Amino acid sequence: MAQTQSGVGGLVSIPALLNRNASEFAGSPAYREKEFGIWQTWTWSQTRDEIEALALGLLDMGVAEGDFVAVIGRNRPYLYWSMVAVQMVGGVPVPLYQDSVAEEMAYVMGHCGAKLAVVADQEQVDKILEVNDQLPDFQRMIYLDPRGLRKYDHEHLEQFSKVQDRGRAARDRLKAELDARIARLDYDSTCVMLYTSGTTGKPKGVVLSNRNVIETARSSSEFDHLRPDDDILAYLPMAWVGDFIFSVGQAYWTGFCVNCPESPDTMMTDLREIGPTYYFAPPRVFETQLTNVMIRMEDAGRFKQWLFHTFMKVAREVGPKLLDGKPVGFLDRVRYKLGDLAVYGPLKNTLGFSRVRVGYTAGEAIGPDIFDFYRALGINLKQLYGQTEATVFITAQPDGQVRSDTVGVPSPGVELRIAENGEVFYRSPGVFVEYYKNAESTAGTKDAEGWVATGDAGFIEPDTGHLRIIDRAKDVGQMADGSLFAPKYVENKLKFYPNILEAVVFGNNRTECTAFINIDLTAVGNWAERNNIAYSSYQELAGHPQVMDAIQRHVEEVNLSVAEDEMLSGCQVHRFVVLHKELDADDGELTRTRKVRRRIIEEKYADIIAALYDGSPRVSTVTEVTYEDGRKGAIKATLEVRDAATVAVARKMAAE
Amino acid sequence: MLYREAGDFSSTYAQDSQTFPIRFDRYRYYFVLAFAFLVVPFLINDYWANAILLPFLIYAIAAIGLNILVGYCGQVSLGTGGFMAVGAYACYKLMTAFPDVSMFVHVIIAGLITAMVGVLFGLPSLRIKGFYLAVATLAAQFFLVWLFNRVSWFYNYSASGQINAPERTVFGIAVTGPNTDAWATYMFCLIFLTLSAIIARNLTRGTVGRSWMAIRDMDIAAEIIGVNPLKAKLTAFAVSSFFVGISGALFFAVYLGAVEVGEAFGIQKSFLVLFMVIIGGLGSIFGSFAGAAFLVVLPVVLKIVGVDWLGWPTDIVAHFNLVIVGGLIVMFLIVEPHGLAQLWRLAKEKLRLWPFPH
Amino acid sequence: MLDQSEGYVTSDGRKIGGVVMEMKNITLRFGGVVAIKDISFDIREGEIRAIIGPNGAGKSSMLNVISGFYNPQEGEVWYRGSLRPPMKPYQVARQGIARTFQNIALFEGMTVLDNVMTGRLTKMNSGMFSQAIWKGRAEAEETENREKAERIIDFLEIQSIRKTPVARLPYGLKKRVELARALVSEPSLLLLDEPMAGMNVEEKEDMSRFILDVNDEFGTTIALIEHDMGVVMDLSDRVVVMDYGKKIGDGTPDEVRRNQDVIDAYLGVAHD
Amino acid sequence: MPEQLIFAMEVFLNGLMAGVLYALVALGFVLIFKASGIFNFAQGVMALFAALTLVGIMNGQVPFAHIINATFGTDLHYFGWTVPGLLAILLTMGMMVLLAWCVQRFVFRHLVGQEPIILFMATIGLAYFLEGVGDLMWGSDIKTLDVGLPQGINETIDEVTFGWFGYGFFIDNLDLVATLVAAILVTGLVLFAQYTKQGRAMRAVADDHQAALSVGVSLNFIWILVWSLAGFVALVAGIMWGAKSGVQFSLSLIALKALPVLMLGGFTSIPGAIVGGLIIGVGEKLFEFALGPALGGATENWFAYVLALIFLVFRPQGLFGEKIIERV
Repeated sequence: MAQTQSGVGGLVSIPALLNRNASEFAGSPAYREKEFGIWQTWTWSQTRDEIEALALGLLDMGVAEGDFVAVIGRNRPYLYWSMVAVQMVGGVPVPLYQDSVAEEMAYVMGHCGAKLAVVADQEQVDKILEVNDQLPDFQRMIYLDPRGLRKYDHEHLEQFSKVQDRGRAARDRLKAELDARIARLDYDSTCVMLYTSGTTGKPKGVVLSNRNVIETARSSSEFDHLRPDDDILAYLPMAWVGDFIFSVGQAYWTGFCVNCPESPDTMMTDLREIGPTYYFAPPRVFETQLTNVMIRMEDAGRFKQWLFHTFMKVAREVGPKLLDGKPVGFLDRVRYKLGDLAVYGPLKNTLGFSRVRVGYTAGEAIGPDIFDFYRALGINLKQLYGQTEATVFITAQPDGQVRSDTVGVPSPGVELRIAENGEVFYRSPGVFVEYYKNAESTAGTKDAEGWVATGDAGFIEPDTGHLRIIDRAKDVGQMADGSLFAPKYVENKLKFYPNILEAVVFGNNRTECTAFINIDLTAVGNWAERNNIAYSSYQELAGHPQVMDAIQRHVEEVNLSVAEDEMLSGCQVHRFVVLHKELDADDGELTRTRKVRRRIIEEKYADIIAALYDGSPRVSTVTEVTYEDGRKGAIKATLEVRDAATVAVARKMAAE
Repeated sequence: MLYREAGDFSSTYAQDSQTFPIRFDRYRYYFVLAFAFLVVPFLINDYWANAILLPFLIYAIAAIGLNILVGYCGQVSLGTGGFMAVGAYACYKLMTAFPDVSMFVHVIIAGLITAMVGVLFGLPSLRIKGFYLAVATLAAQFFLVWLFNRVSWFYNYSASGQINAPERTVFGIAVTGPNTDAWATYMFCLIFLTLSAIIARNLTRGTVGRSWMAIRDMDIAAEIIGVNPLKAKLTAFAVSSFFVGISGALFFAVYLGAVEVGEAFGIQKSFLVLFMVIIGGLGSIFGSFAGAAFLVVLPVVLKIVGVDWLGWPTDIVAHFNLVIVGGLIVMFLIVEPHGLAQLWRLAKEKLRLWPFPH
Repeated sequence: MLDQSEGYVTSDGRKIGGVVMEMKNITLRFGGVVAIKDISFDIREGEIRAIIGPNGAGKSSMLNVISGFYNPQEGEVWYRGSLRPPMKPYQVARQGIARTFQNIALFEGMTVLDNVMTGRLTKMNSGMFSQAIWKGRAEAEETENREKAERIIDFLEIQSIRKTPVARLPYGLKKRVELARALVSEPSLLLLDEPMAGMNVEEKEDMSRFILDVNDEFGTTIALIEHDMGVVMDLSDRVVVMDYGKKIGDGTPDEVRRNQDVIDAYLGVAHD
Repeated sequence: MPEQLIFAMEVFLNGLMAGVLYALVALGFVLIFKASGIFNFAQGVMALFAALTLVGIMNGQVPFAHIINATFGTDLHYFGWTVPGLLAILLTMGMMVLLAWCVQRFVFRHLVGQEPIILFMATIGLAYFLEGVGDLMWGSDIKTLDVGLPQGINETIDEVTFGWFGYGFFIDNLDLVATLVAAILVTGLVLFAQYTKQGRAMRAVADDHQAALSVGVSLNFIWILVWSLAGFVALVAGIMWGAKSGVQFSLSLIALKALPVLMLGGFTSIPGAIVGGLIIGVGEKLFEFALGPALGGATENWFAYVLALIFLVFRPQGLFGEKIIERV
């Protein structure tokens, strides 16, 4: 196992890295936040002082080593500082999703027995006060934005700046103690605890050690040649491991600058202003952005349209080659240059991607067209495969070998193993310590030699060594004829069509596959407008014959491509319905991270599934829905069941 | 299209409120400056200087001045010609009274004197509004012209009633009088224009500027939120007249060399400058430049087309000039009341959004 | 009537201080027309004071008297313990009295930011020369002005329209910008002229929230006029009711609600 | 009776005469301003244009002769006929109506609802345009205009006054005629405004556009009407001044003189225009007579404006305008 026993040059903790940065990159920016109309900036040395002041303040408040401290709010420098300050005093930061409801918070904070919480504003304060009585260990709250909190009882409340003032005041008294605590941090002491939003059951607290974080940060930074002068935009939930690695791990290792947007709704303009050089976004973001681009281009004049489409064609053939450093003819280079002048350059500029050197997407499979579009523009967009338990990185795509259908080669220091049932196992310095207070599920995922089960099924392409993920292992099943059944794989192929928002494929232990389809209201609605098709409701639009036809075409195309892969050729969709309502997290049909909850859906829509298999042409059904305000209601609908053409293939038994 | 704004952000208010917050614009501005100061002087010849460059530079200063009054403070003035005359005669008296003082000083003092006169004639603006004021400023126009015409002290009792600029120098280089080099006069005016523009910009983007615009947009509300109308209007008149005075001084001393007040600074001059401001764009420094350039170049072009190509007699061309200018004014007021400056702004927006339409 | 000799405490426990401004027997005429007839009332430190009444009751005239736009023929205006001589509106503004207008009076030619910054002109005193070269005092002041303005912009949640010309804004936002312009001068007395006029329900709710927040955050004394009784009653600590230029009621919302004359004025014959 | 006083009286009378002409031009302003809120700076140029056209038609000039000759190398100048004065005047009137229509159709219809100051500037542009067109059509050389108005000293007055003071006043017949015409014109207009349908419509519009619209008055028509009237007034003024001092560019400057007249009289009052005109006429003549020599003469150039300016400072709404109450 390739594990250095101690970090390079005593850099065994985030605070240690902070110290190094404060001296090495003293003057260069560490954090920026758009506030009051400009990008407020903190250099590394200023950052050190701020964090130190806070840490001293925490000491003064009596935070003990090993205390858990919840951090709740949108991405703001102060909250990142809080996490590091907590580490300094030997505590464990526990970032939480800011949009999670009071009960969810109650569970998590109760589970880790948090004593303290650093929160953004009144909203969060209220949530915690609401569940305060369920939290015996909980003592105090520190808030950033005092607005509206003036009248609150401040016995258990303290303003962030006040805490820092306390710290500064108590410096002489407590500095020594602080240094001592920092010194006591070692490579195996806990760095952070992150709760995974499990698709089923209660969230689990993943404990990550300094080793996990720093080792991963080091290798991944080297892997992508990150530099101190890089810029990232921190806008993804702080509770998500990715944000922690990018905005804390890698940021502190390489010493680049973390930029926080003004507010979610100014995110796009802020992105444009900062123009990050290192950028991560889930496929959904790229997808919506591409859709917007297309919609906006629709309104452009004829000339611009022509310009856009011609040069995008050029880009799609030439762009990726150039990125991968493949040989490109002189003429093509010239055409691409022109395109860059007329379209790509300006486009990247308006999207805020002009400076992106390394871009990543992960979490879901991304549509080839979407993926290629961005690469065609000359944006070095790549895929990686990871999970919280691995401190993100399991595999990633090296520059020059980027494809939309694989997730790349094992990251430095990572070993892979594919089990008989196709499940992917890995072992690396990034492997988490344990699930907090949950020994048996720890044992369940991590075996004695440190191999961790990803829960995903996949295979390694023999020729390239790239890993390809098919589906979640527990969802991979067998068709009646024993051939491999990988719903997610098919669903993703379906979802790559802008018209299709969600898809659920059935067929486990059945003779053939069938599917539920959710149309994408933005895309389809827009299409309807342009072909002036009137519709009064989502339901009506979804049921519209022309829409059905379009969807059917998509399904059949997918069948074709599925058929090509003999391992999965059994998964072609024979019959499908377009659902009359969007699958929704509020109805429990999706997880908060928009993953499909098969079991629940199978129960809820049993009648429709039945209809899919008994060959009836249409099915009437009543579905319970939850409205914005939490009220429940029911919608009736009669859905048309369509048959889709499939490709007959010589069936071999799958899974060798 | 040419813009690359990703990563072009401001982290201080100073950066954010600068004249050209966008990097690309800033560089273009530096380039123009460099070109005007370092390249043009070596290419310039007498024709270009006298036909286009000098009038452009000088009128631009006047336009900036008038724009501050009309475009920023909303006080219409038809007295520009008269104030230019003040500048000219003040300069003349100074030149003749203190031969060996630098020309810079003379011009600036001339400007200051004009500023005072401006304030004097600005006083009524406190009671009179809109075109009542516009007409009232005609009083300044006619009275001043009459004054310089009749009171011979102003033209040093010369028989002709004209004033002639004697040779005066800056750092030993002649900028006025019969034998000057094109580049010298050009540079002399260019420096004044650049400074004027910068000063005007600083004033209009700051406190005074805001009080002016407040008065322009809604004088009553402005007064109620604490703008002192007296101060706002008079400062506007002062600053405006200061620039106009300078341009008058240059117009006489550097450009014409000899002046008969009625012809050089008559009511027509007032209108000309006003038109520059309207066509260029009310409430925009850039507009002042554009307007001046336009109305300076137009006649030259017409002359080339009309006289040199079509071989028409000059007076017809002159009449055409009237028709076109008049027509343009009306057209601009109808189509684009904010003038060339606005067109420019729109073009820029398009480029920044490229390839998107909006 | 609760004792008001030395301030009082409101229902939600805010402490109201001594008299900020007192109107003594104000009478205002336009030619023959009598707009305000012999009205007296006071406004106290930190309270939200409302002047209500049917249209044409003389509310606006009263506000204009307070803001010094009209000078009453009879009566005295006492501000912070001293008799206020007739003065120009801008002088009144410099005394720390800011206001908004019933039919929005923003500077249409400027951006939101400029409008707001204009609100602080009373605080500016750098010299022309300094401004001309954009150095020294002027520059410092400008930055300070901007900082203050940005705080208010942030407070009223109008960051996203910071650089938009006000002409392009919808009605509701304009009202908010106007409030910002008034607030940025850190007034010790804030006058609101029909702040909810022409707003839909949730706009009204927002505005009410902001008014309360302002009073809470900055402890600003607020006097507002409004003909929509409902809103006022929830918002204000004390209410003056006017009708036909006369004062027909003064006291807490409840007291006023119970006042017979007031009920008549509102239920009785409409004046408009 | 002292000589100075007698001279003064003569000056006074001449002043009145001159004033009448100012008033005449001012009238044109008032008409348009009342009905459309437009301050028509081009009024003077319209007078010039009218006069030019009149002369042109009478002498049978070829319009745009210069350009035609310049471009085609031809040498036309006159059709070779002359048109009798009255007919010519009618034709010119037609021309002015056409002009009125054009102005309304191509300029002000597109500027409806703009601020007065914008409209004002538009008329300045219009003035330039017209002046240019006029010159292009008829040439810019000074022309003499003679529609058969009596000219020269009026003997009767001369003798009578001589009889009284032993000094004969010099009063030009033309001025007398002008006064007469002006008087007729004013009464005519007043009657028109009072007793004709269009006249009443016109006043309705002047009072309140919306109201007028609501009762079915066509603004467009009214505006063309007033512009035509203004054109007519301009024509008359043009004839008078033309006959007096030849048709030339300076004619358009008397328009400027009319401005201070309006400042005094107020922009909306016809009697105001008349009174203002007389005050200015008399005032500047007397002032020149009294102080001119001391100040170096030619004080007429500015007296009117300065007078108006000073006057305005004390009474911004003019003699007859009513007080403005400012509201928030």
